[in-house]
Amino acid sequence: MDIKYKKTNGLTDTPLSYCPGCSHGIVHKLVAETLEELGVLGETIAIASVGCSVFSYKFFNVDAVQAAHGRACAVATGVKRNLPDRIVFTYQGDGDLASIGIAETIHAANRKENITVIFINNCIYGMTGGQMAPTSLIGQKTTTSQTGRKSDVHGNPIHISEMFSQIEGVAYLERVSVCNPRQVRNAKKAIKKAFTYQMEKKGFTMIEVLSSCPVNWGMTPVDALKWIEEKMTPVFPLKVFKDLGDEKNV
Amino acid sequence: MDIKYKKTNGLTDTPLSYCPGCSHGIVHKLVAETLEELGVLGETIAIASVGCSVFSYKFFNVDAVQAAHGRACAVATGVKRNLPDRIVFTYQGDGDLASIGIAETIHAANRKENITVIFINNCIYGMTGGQMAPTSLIGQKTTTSQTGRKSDVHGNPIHISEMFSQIEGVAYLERVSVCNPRQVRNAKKAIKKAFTYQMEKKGFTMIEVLSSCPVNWGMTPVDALKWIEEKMTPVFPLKVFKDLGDEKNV
Amino acid sequence: MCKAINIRVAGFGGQGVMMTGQLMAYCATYENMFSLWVPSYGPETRGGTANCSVIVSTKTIASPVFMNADVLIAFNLPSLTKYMNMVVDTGVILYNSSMIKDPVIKQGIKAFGIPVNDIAIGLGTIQVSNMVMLGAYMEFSGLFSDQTVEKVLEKFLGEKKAHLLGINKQAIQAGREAMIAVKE
Amino acid sequence: MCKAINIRVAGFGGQGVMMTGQLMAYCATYENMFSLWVPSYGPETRGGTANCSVIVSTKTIASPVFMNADVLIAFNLPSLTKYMNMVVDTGVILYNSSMIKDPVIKQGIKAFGIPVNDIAIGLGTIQVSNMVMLGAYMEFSGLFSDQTVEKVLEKFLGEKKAHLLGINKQAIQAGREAMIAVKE
Amino acid sequence: MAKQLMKGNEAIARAAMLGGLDAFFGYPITPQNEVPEYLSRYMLEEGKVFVQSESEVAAINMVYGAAAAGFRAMTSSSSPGIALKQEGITYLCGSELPCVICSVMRGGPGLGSIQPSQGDYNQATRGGGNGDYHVIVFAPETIQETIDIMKEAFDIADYYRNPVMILVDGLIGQMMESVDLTRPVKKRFLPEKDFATTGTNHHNKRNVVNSLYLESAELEAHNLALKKKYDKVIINDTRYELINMEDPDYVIVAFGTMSRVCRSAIETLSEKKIRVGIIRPISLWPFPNRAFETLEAPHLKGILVVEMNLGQMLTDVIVANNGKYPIGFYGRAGGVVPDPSNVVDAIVHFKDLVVK
Amino acid sequence: MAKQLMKGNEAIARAAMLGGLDAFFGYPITPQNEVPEYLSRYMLEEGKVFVQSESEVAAINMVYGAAAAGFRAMTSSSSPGIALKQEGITYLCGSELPCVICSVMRGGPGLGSIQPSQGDYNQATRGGGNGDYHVIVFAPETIQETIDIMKEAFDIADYYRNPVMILVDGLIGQMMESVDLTRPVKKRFLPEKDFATTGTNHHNKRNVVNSLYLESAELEAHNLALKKKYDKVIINDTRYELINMEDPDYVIVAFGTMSRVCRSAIETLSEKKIRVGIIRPISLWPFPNRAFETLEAPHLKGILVVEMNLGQMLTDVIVANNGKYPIGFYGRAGGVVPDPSNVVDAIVHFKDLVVK
Amino acid sequence: MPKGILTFETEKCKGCGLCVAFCPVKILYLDKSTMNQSGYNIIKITDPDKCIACATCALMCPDSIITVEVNN
Amino acid sequence: MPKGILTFETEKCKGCGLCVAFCPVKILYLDKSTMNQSGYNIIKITDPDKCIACATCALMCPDSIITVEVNN
Ligand SMILES: Cc1ncc(C[n+]2csc(CCOP(=O)(O)OP(=O)(O)O)c2C)c(N)n1
Ligand SMILES: Cc1ncc(C[n+]2csc(CCOP(=O)(O)OP(=O)(O)O)c2C)c(N)n1
Ligand code: SF4
Ligand code: SF4
Ligand code: SF4
Ligand code: SF4
Ligand code: SF4
Ligand code: SF4
Ligand SMILES: [Mg+2]
Ligand SMILES: [Mg+2]
Repeated sequence: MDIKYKKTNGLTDTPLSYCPGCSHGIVHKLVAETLEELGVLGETIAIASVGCSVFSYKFFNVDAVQAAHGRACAVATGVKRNLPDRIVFTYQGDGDLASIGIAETIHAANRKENITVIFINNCIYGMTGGQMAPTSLIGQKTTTSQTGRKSDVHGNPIHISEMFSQIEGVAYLERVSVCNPRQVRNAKKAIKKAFTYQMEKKGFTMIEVLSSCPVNWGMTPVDALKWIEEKMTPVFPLKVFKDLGDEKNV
Repeated sequence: MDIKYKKTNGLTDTPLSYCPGCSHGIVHKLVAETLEELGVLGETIAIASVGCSVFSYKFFNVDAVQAAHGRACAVATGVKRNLPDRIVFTYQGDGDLASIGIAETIHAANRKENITVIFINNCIYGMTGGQMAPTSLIGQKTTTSQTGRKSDVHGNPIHISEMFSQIEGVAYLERVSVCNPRQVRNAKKAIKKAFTYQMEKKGFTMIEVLSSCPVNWGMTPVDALKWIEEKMTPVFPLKVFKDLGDEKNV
Repeated sequence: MCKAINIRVAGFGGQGVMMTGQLMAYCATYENMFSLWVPSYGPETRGGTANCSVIVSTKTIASPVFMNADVLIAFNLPSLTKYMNMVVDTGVILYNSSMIKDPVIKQGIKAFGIPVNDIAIGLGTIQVSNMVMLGAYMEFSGLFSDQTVEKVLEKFLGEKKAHLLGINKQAIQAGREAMIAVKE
Repeated sequence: MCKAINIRVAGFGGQGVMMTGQLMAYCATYENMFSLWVPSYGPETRGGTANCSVIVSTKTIASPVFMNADVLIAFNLPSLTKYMNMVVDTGVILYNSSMIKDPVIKQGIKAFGIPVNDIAIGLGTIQVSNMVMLGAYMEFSGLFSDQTVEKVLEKFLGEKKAHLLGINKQAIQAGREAMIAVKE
Repeated sequence: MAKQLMKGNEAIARAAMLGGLDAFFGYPITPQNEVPEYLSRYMLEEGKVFVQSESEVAAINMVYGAAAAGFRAMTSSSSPGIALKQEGITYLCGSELPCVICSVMRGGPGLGSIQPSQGDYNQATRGGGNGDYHVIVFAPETIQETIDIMKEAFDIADYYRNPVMILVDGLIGQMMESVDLTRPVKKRFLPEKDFATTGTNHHNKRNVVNSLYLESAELEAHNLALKKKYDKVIINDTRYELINMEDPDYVIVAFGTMSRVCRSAIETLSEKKIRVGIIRPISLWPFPNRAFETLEAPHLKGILVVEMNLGQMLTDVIVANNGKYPIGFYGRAGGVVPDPSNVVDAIVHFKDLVVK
Repeated sequence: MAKQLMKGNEAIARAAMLGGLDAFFGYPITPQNEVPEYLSRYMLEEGKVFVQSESEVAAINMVYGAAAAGFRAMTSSSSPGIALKQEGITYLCGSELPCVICSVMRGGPGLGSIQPSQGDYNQATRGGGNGDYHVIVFAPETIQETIDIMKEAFDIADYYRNPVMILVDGLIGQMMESVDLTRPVKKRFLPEKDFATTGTNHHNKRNVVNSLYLESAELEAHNLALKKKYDKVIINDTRYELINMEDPDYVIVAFGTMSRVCRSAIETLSEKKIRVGIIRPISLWPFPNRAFETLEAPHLKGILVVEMNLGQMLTDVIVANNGKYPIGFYGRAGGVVPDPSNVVDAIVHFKDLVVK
Repeated sequence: MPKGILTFETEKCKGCGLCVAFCPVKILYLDKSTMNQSGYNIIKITDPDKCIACATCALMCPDSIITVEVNN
Repeated sequence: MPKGILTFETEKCKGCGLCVAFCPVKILYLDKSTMNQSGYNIIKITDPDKCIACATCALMCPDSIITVEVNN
């Protein structure tokens, strides 16, 4: 009898603290499986950010540093510059990366830090109870945009990958989704490519993952995945924004 | 006898504190002339940033707020949201805007704050004595890149306008230069358009000005302007990146 | 009532723990008593449990925290186990006997099992099991008139959920009855 | 030398004010004395003026600041005007008489005008006017041997500017001579 | 108006609006989220300014801008978020801009926890910005008092042209209590905001808001002017409450939630025939030294400082006491809220808790 | 090695390298720019890590990462820049990470000036981060002492797993003095960095660096463990110097540049037959209470605190003195550096300067 | 045809229903009559024989509680 | 042809030479023999009659010290 699927050794046995059906769990799995498959669990340092995934340091079966809100890429820089042969990745939400931490993330990319950023875009501040994120959709009701986000008052959802595509130091950049099994498999491929590039020292890699927050969206987990497909994806099209591929990493 | 050119009333009588031949003076003039010509001196609030232009609050003949390093756009937001009918602009260097203040600038743009940003890109930290800026050119010698900026160590010069072109809230965005009389006249036009758009409440406008820092570049003022033309402009091409024109400001 | 009553309410997230506590506090305020409600909050509540404390008093309330509860309302077993020891000897425990079978209660403390889930399901929706519990406690304590709780509920539910007032009132009555039944 | 000598050097930016002060401090260190150099710094210096202070002493130096200068070296009129009053009665002022004509000096204080610009231009470059001043001060004070200043200059100029050593030495000598001339 | 049950954070928000709030800028952080959430709704409804900023740093600088333009601006945050505002706060003080900062404390250091704490006493009263400056800090103990002070806060800020901080622990922010929103506020004569940068068409002279004084003499003069102002605050707005202070055996010094816990404790203690009074600082800066200077208690065995931290206000009590009475300390950390019995025990074992 | 003339900031940089600096992260700010400028050259030459960060916030968090990975990391900044690092500092303390922070003070508050100041005493010793934590702060008075302490700083940081701050004013950073770089450093036994996150292949257990303790009981335990550590620092690494302390008429308390100015002043005073001693705190936290506890001076008329600020260390002196002797204060602000004659006058007019 | 054998770590199941929704042969359900220690309904399988061992359920399970073995 | 009349606020001149470099008829120079209060050489004009009143000098002067009047 063969094992077709079992929990990866890249995750510890600690039960995940996420709400039922939250996509964080799926993305955790994909990252952890990737690290296991690439055989680098023992060489990896995870940088946990502040958000629902703050406890990811408990979940990823690797050494981990918990970073201040928004500063994961700065912390990763501190680790990676001293340990250039290790694998270093950050795991950050849209509040963490796109709002408070955008400066640190942009400059890590611009300095060509050879790290991988897993960017969980769930259009909301999950951890703090559902406030508007810079990525929240127009019309989306959140606890700080109670009648829906309005372009004229709050601005439009920020397009992180589009902006980062303009940064020379970026080696690989793709936006993926986990809204259905096919997309989950795609996401896994993208994550694997990012880490592979890091191992090849190609530069900064980032995967933006469209993810769900069923609790703060006020939906069942299943409906939440549908919402990703129907509402988020049109605003945040899935796309490879940059792939330095085998070319010289200029 | 007609007056062909005289110091604009948009500047106070305080002598500028800039080094001989520094482009800050030229840009000051263009902004001040624009405000005078648009008849809005009495309706304008300038936000001075920290950099060589920290004293611009002494020079612009308008009400002014001196902002903490990098935070000019946040300060401008605080002013403009409360005084939506006034003209509010920030005047920021590349250290101030592109480095420490990139988050505040991006998010002001993304929130569609109806302000104008004058962004002085001189590839250097002038005020503090010539350290590397995120915009410093590859090979450029600065006090913190003494053997020249290297892509692999320091990353590549950051392209602010290219990044901001991806932000929906931006209504007008152009990169200009003051390296010769023709470019100075172009720069003036761009600045005027930006302020005009602000008066029309079109959204966030930014003019990136390629400027000289003769002292920290170690050149005569004249050579410094040549350096803008010959070295900076190829890296930072002059271009209108975005112009919402008369279209509806979406 | 001569002294403050310290109440702890606890259970799974989703069992209406917070609402139960808040309604008590609202009722007390409505009846011109002093009241205070303290929730557990934040990620602590993620992944399963919720609890809050309520103080009801005829005088101003000094300390908002207490170690000694006069009342424990436990909606599930972990909550009962966790908080049982804070109940004073003269205190009382109300527990959800639909989910907690034959609990071992600290010696000498009064405890009443109310099958609030079953009663609520009997009324048509498990959602009101917390109201059943509230009714049971009202019956036991003599606190808050039916009128008070109705007014408070009306405001709490607001226009959008006004249609739920009836079923909530029914649940409270059912709770009262259940308490009368177990008390005997 | 029995006590610390407090020296203030001031002038326009570009007149070599800082270098003059630093060289004094280097010379003192080279001659195993204690020395301390304090610059004015930052944007203060933008747009025109520069100044620094130097303390030279045979003992450890306690206070790095002084209100009373034993020596003022002024390269331009604003500097002379600004700092003249801090010179003690027993002090001395050396000023650049190429730029300062017939100054009014505080009563009773020794003052020597040295036409350092003119002398430097005479040597072929105005750039060394500060070295002329240094030479003049060395002559006046008897501090620092020619050997010391040569060694220090050598290090200061480094390989890249080694070719300037000669002209600098010449300037110092010219300064010495000028001082001898005015002293008489 | 009748009393109503209100959550602390929402009461803060509503009271700020009653106090004349024009513009709020903030970034989410537990346990103060209901402040911005509430304001996001009601400020916009009333046509006022609400901006969820990209960070705490941005928020305090938006406050700076709004205050410079002459508006009543506020931000709210919690522990690490307040840490990030320190530069902005020192700028506000340096530029003499009025504003209100709400700080709802949680456990520290670092990310710590989100449980209630008083671990940010130093952060609030000593700042972490640069230079000589003070924030006026009030630490109410009930939601009612929080409302009352918040309603007055903008007046105080405007009066002194200085930031005012409302400092509460997470418990006050998160709990609900019966309150009256309509209690009257002390009126004070407020100066015209003639410093406001609203455009030169709108006032007489060109206005500049600035904290830079490159000449040390000028900056020193500015510092001394600020000091003069702070001395005025000390004289006029030092606040404290004396509780049960007739001939006490012990005096407790406690603020915020802790003073409430101590109120319960001293009842129990009086049953044990131990007379304990409480000095409750309401303003933490200025600290009520006065209450200690005038303290004459013939039977006083000592002063017990009780805090939800490891002894931060303690320093101020030692300074105020100036060697007069023995001082003991009882504190809990990390989000643990002592209950009255802990305080009773602390008084009973006072001797063991004496410092130094 | 012979003495050499060196600029304070460059001496700091070189001494840090001699002390084993692996990685520097910093953002330009006057008056400390020569620190990163020097390091940008020599660190890279030696194959070490130098990163000019995008901001002070980023710099301190890079330090956090480097320290987490087990490396000797440092940042350097000045007043408003240090304000921005407060959150990072409290995280470092909370996660028990060693590092060195160099703070070169300028005038404040806000943008203030770039002239030398001691206005950041509170900022350094009280922090502005959240929670109960301490940074070990040393305030050398000469460039030589700065070098000596800096060379030892990483050992101290590693020993306690805590940030160490070297606090100097802009004058020490900017001036040049004759120094000897080769003086020996006290050796101490340093624990293995078994906490370092270098990948699980490289050590036995999975390492996590973290300051979050969601359960208050856990966080309290962590807080108490930290306190225990801080108590150890107080016992073992409180530093001060006593100058001229035989039977003084007055005692001056001053640190850094001010203590040097006071050294000159007491010479003049002794000519006037006034015997004045100096207590010079070298560690500002822990503050040398000890020096005051053992202070027995039969003719002592009072203690004069002299600072380049408006009375920040004063609080610590009042606490240490605990009511024993009258305390006076003389301070200058805004970048004004008092000269010896000012201090002489202050002693002569001590009575007018007594506080309270 | 391969046949899947599923094991659930039921104590960690959160009853989110994602496995249920994405199982192509619709053989999974949440048993409303049982609850694990955390109060969540427990995942069950109606017709084990119909499992095609596609592991989609396991792939989509955020809590990684499903093991799929295949009996070739 | 228009003729320009130039006025310089010489005390504010910093001797940067931009006006000199960009004057199309090359009639401006910095007088090394004079200095203003700030120590900068003073801007002078060689041949006023040749000025074509283009105002390029004034446009490029960072310190706005040149006034150009035109005599039509
Ligand atoms: C300095 C600071 N500011 C704010 C917070 C509060 N906070 C915790 S998580 C969070 C945002 C989380 O949102 P996101 O990054 O999108 O992650 P998610 O929870 O959605 O996965 C915030 C604002 C904090 N801990 N520290
Ligand atoms: C928080 C803070 N960090 C650093 C500084 C120091 N500082 C002053 S100006 C400046 C950079 C100036 O560079 P730029 O913005 O490019 O302006 P420029 O001087 O080149 O015109 C820096 C880092 C400061 N004042 N405040
Ligand atoms: S709050 Fe949202 S993002 Fe956070 S764990 Fe719950 S579902 Fe996931
Ligand atoms: S340092 Fe450079 S940017 Fe600053 S005033 Fe001088 S020339 Fe201009
Ligand atoms: S393996 Fe495939 S068929 Fe079997 S239960 Fe899972 S999803 Fe359904
Ligand atoms: S997906 Fe996983 S957690 Fe969700 S119901 Fe299925 S087995 Fe349970
Ligand atoms: S106006 Fe034109 S021609 Fe006349 S001096 Fe100026 S640049 Fe030369
Ligand atoms: S451009 Fe202006 S400042 Fe420069 S030399 Fe000409 S007149 Fe003088
Ligand atoms: Mg999110
Ligand atoms: Mg610049």
